[in-house]
Amino acid sequence: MEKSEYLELYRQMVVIRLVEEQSAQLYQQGKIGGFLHLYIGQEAVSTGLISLRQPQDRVITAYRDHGVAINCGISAREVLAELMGKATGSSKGKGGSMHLADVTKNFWGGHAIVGAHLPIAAGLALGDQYQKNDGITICMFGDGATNIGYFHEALNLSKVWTLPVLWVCENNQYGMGTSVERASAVPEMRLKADGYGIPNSRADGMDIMAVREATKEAIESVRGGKGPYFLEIITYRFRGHSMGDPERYRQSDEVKKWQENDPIGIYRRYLVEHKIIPENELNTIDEKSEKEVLEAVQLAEADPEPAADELFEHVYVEG
Amino acid sequence: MEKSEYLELYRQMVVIRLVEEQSAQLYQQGKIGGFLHLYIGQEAVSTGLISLRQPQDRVITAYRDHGVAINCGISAREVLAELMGKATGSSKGKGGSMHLADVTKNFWGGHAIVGAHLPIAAGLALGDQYQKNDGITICMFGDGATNIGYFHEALNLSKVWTLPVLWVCENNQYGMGTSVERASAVPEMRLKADGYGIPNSRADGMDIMAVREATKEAIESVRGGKGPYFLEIITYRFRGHSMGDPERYRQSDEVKKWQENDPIGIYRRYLVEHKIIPENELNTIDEKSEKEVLEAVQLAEADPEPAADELFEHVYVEG
Amino acid sequence: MARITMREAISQALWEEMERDQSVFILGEEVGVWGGTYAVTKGFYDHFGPDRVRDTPIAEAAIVGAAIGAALTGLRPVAELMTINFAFSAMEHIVNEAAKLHYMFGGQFILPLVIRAVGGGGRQLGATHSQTPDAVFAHFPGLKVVAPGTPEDAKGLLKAAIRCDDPVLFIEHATLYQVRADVPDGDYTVPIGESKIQRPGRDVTIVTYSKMLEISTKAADQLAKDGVEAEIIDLRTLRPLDMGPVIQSFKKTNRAVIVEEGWRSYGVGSEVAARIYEQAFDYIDAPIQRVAQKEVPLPYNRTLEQLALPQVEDVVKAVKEVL
Amino acid sequence: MARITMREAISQALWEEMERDQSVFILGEEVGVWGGTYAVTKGFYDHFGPDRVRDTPIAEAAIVGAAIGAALTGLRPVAELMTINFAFSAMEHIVNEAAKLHYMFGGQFILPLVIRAVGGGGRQLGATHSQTPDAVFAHFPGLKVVAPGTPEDAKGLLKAAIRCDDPVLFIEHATLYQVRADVPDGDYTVPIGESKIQRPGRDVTIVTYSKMLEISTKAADQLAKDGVEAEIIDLRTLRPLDMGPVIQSFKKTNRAVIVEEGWRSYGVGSEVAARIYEQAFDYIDAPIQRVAQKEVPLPYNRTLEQLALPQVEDVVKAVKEVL
Ligand SMILES: Cc1ncc(C[n+]2csc(CCOP(=O)(O)OP(=O)(O)O)c2C)c(N)n1
Ligand SMILES: Cc1ncc(C[n+]2csc(CCOP(=O)(O)OP(=O)(O)O)c2C)c(N)n1
Ligand SMILES: [Mg+2]
Ligand SMILES: [Mg+2]
Repeated sequence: MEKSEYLELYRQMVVIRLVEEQSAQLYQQGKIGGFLHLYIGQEAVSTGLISLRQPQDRVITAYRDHGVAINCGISAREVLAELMGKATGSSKGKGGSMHLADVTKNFWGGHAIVGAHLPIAAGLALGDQYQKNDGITICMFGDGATNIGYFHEALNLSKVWTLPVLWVCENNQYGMGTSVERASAVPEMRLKADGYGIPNSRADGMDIMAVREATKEAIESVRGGKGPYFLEIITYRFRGHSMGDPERYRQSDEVKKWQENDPIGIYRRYLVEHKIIPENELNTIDEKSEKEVLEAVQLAEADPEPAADELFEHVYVEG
Repeated sequence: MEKSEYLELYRQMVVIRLVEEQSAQLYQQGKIGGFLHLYIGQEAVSTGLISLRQPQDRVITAYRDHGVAINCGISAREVLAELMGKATGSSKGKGGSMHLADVTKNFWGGHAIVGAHLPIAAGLALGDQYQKNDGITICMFGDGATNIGYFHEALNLSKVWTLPVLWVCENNQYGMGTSVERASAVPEMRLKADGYGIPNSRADGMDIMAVREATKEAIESVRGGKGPYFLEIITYRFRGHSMGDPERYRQSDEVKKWQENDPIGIYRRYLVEHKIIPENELNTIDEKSEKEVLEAVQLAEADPEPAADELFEHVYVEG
Repeated sequence: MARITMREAISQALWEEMERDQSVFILGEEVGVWGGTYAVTKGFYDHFGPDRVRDTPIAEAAIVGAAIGAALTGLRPVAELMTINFAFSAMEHIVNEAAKLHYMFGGQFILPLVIRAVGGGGRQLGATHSQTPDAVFAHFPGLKVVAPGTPEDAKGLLKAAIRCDDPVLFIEHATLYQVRADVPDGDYTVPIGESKIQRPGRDVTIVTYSKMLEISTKAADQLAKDGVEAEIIDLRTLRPLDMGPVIQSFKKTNRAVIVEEGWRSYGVGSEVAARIYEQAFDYIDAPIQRVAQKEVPLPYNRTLEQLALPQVEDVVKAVKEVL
Repeated sequence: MARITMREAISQALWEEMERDQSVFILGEEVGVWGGTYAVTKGFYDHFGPDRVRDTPIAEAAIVGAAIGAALTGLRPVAELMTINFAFSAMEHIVNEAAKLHYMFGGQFILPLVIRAVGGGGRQLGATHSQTPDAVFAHFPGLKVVAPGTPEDAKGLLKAAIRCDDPVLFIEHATLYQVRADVPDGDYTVPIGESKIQRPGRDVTIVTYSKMLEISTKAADQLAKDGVEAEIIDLRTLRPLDMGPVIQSFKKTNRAVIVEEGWRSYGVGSEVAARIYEQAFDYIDAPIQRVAQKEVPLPYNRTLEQLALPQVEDVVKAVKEVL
């Protein structure tokens, strides 16, 4: 990997972290409404995963989508603008935090109903298969999503039709306040893939290098025409499920323990220890990114609200 | 097993076969409406299975329910009356062929939406667990039903809550015209149970003795408090999916091959060869059963239709 | 002009659109090898092959969900739900995904999707298999809901639906497949969102659609014998709902009866009645009558089932009420 | 009399019924350890334990399906759907199973089931999470649909629902939980299927329910300043729908405005309007007005969202239309 690539991965993780911290503040200030699900702690997952996708590969995820959006190339400003419901947001302020998307960047959203986007992901893959495109679909979802019927119907169909889809389960240990063992029949999500005869593997989501290694193999399998592949990535969300989560369901020292494995810190140490990038260059990135994100916040805040007649736009294409 | 028990199993299979043949005729005569799904070829499955349930055990199945109903103790006359929409039918003529039930016999129906009764079965088992009854719930469904989301949600929940439910998949090779390999990610339905960590086994559904053996083990596991168990029983429907099935999806010699393994014939030979019951006694049962079923047809045909004001009965219990 | 059945009309529309446009394909339960549970796609599998006529597992959410995804990639899927009763098993994807995605993401992509589903009662299929929940789906903005009552409209509306860039729920009726009528030759479409006068008359306006068009026509024939000329408006599309011809007719007759097969409460008739009162208040001579299904889960027994469903006599009686 | 919030009223009803009857238990997502996403069941898990306050996987069909099964064994489950938007993921089990089983099997068992679900918009949750699809569920015979607008009614109706032997969908509103009002002391129930005059008046009848009761009351306050006395009828139950008080009021005022939060087409207002015209035709002085949500998927942006939702001014304007 080129040095520039290493740097870019670091930069993206830092930007995601900063955008999420800014979002939390804007939410407290009442400038962001609705539900806000932060990606803090999980940055290495989507950053590592999406760094390996080709432009023709489609990405689709759940409502915890800010990081994914940034990895897919949506600017911090567009993300923040959408969170604040501005006309310049990636969904024109109509979707909000849970519904970021930019199909020109092959990012298909941002979906708020747990598991409902999995059948849609199967359809995206079907579309590419039908049109003989060599793109694959990368579909991300949480551990909790593996318990709903949509997951089952989508995985079964993907195997029966040998669809080019990579199922990526971000196992952050909890679905809201319910731990995996209280909601799932099996402790490892990848075991569910065995029930469909779908090849699968598991990776440490706090170590971006491990994520990339597992992803490489997974993508090769799917692009090689072997049909679906299931990748479980172990991670942890450092913040509550969404803003205002009382967090009665976990102990603060459990959170602390995980925070010691901060994916950004781990990657930073890796880069320095392996002499890939000197500390000061990383510091420069930190500073530049901070400046950049604060600018994005200001610009997004100054951006215009959608016009009133936007209310009736896009209900239908025709008529 | 007592000789009388052997005889009773034989009698039930013969009665089911006769009732189904009569139903087919009544359907052709226009005396039965709607959809009619015959159980011919699968008699050994429910007969063997249900012969081992205790009175406190609940049984629930799909729309292919005539055989199950008879095994649960509903008389041929009540079954036929329901098929003809008579007031004397087990559901007062309101349910029809797909909705037979008699809860006084712990038979909870007869459900027409594929897979939708699995979560309900989990609930029946939950009810017994909650009330500390030692009854278990036996839930039967087809191979095709294993592909719908309800199956997934029910199996996962049953494992997470260690519910006393026996999942019985009647794999008759087809869901309507779609063969197992064209609809299911895995060739053996029992493999899906592995995805939930649910113990499972597989039995030959044309051999009632094999069905009973597998069932014994399965029921012991569930009643023993070990939670759900998944039993796959391989069988075949000799007739179309329902009346009027063009059967373009299978070759007649495939059907012939299976018909040579007629579950009644196999059991008959078994009883004779093992000198458990002499041929002539079996012939007597055949004759008696035929007389009995023909009588049931006549009685059911003569039975009254529900009164017009029944239309508004039972929409609600109150008000 | 060719005289064909509703089944043939729908089958022809699908066939011709698939011949015309490679991006059109069919997916659903038993649409392929079986040829369609109602034989609508008979012969398609052999002609178009397994890639374009796709048998699916029994998984309604996946059928509609996969169709949505495929539509997002630029294809024009026609998803078949074996019956509309199974649409409840795909409810999330029909009303919460298909109906909302275009709007919710700021119109950055289109969703050219058709969901075919056959509904209706009268065949003793019991409560879970005999519903006409059309109003339920028509309640959701973002979805278009079409329910033709004649072979000509069925063919033209289905072609329009397949060419439409919005998601369309196309509702057929199981007891109409055998109905025969003239259909224009060659390629034509019938615009979505336009009601139509199916039978002119001056004395009373009967507003209906789908199967009830047949019932209403029979009622009109009976009424004609008594010299009553009923004008029948076929809604054809439930969303967007075109009240134009209804109001025009009502301003002439000042009397209306709305006939639907589904349940009365929160049904189609209530919406149409409410709009007539709103848009033609000064023209009302008598309270508008609604003919609908009795409010019970449809029973299996034939006599009871027919008691619950709207009959020709019910329509005649309702018309006499408003005269 | 105690002055408590809607949240407390609902919480008390659940608590008291669980204390009273061992067969009552709760299941749903985050009802236990979390204490309920809207804190309605806070403290229940510690007091009643994990068997009676059951956290479930994210599997709405299994939640409602399991509740149905448990009810068949003689228990009285209260299933909580985190929001009514997720009821679409349990649609089959709500409208096709719970609503039909008692009838379809000839009444041989009862189904004492309560499904609690919170609905409504106004919190910028976006199109998939902000719906008020009450009319959709009220369309199905066999199901009872309740949607209280005051703490007193919420507590009494929920207790009635839990004691009722029929399946009841109990719809709460997320922006009403903080509303405070007096509630009778001790044990009481409010009968399901009875509308109620919440505010007497002589000039115009406003028919509404749930959140819109609050909006309508504010509108009535404004109108009072102009000397217009609006009578507000709270439907409270959508099925069975009690038109008694509505018709009585209308025969007095001869004018009506129906206010609902959901979409106008095929909504609650259309049914109520149609019935008023049918039952009080000779008393109508002006076309009945319907105030409802604009027919768009609810947008995230706050300004647009508020534009789409019925506002006090909309009600005032509608009333002035009919006067
Ligand atoms: C069908 C459905 N049910 C419930 C919810 C409410 N809900 C939103 S997120 C969530 C938890 C999902 O957990 P998981 O899949 O592990 O994703 P994570 O939040 O951990 O990233 C729930 C229950 C929903 N949005 N959709
Ligand atoms: C949700 C749903 N989708 C489709 C149908 C139509 N349908 C009825 S039976 C059936 C096939 C079921 O096959 P299987 O589960 O193997 O049972 P079998 O008929 O073989 O006994 C289908 C697709 C239905 N009843 N419910
Ligand atoms: Mg999680
Ligand atoms: Mg089968």
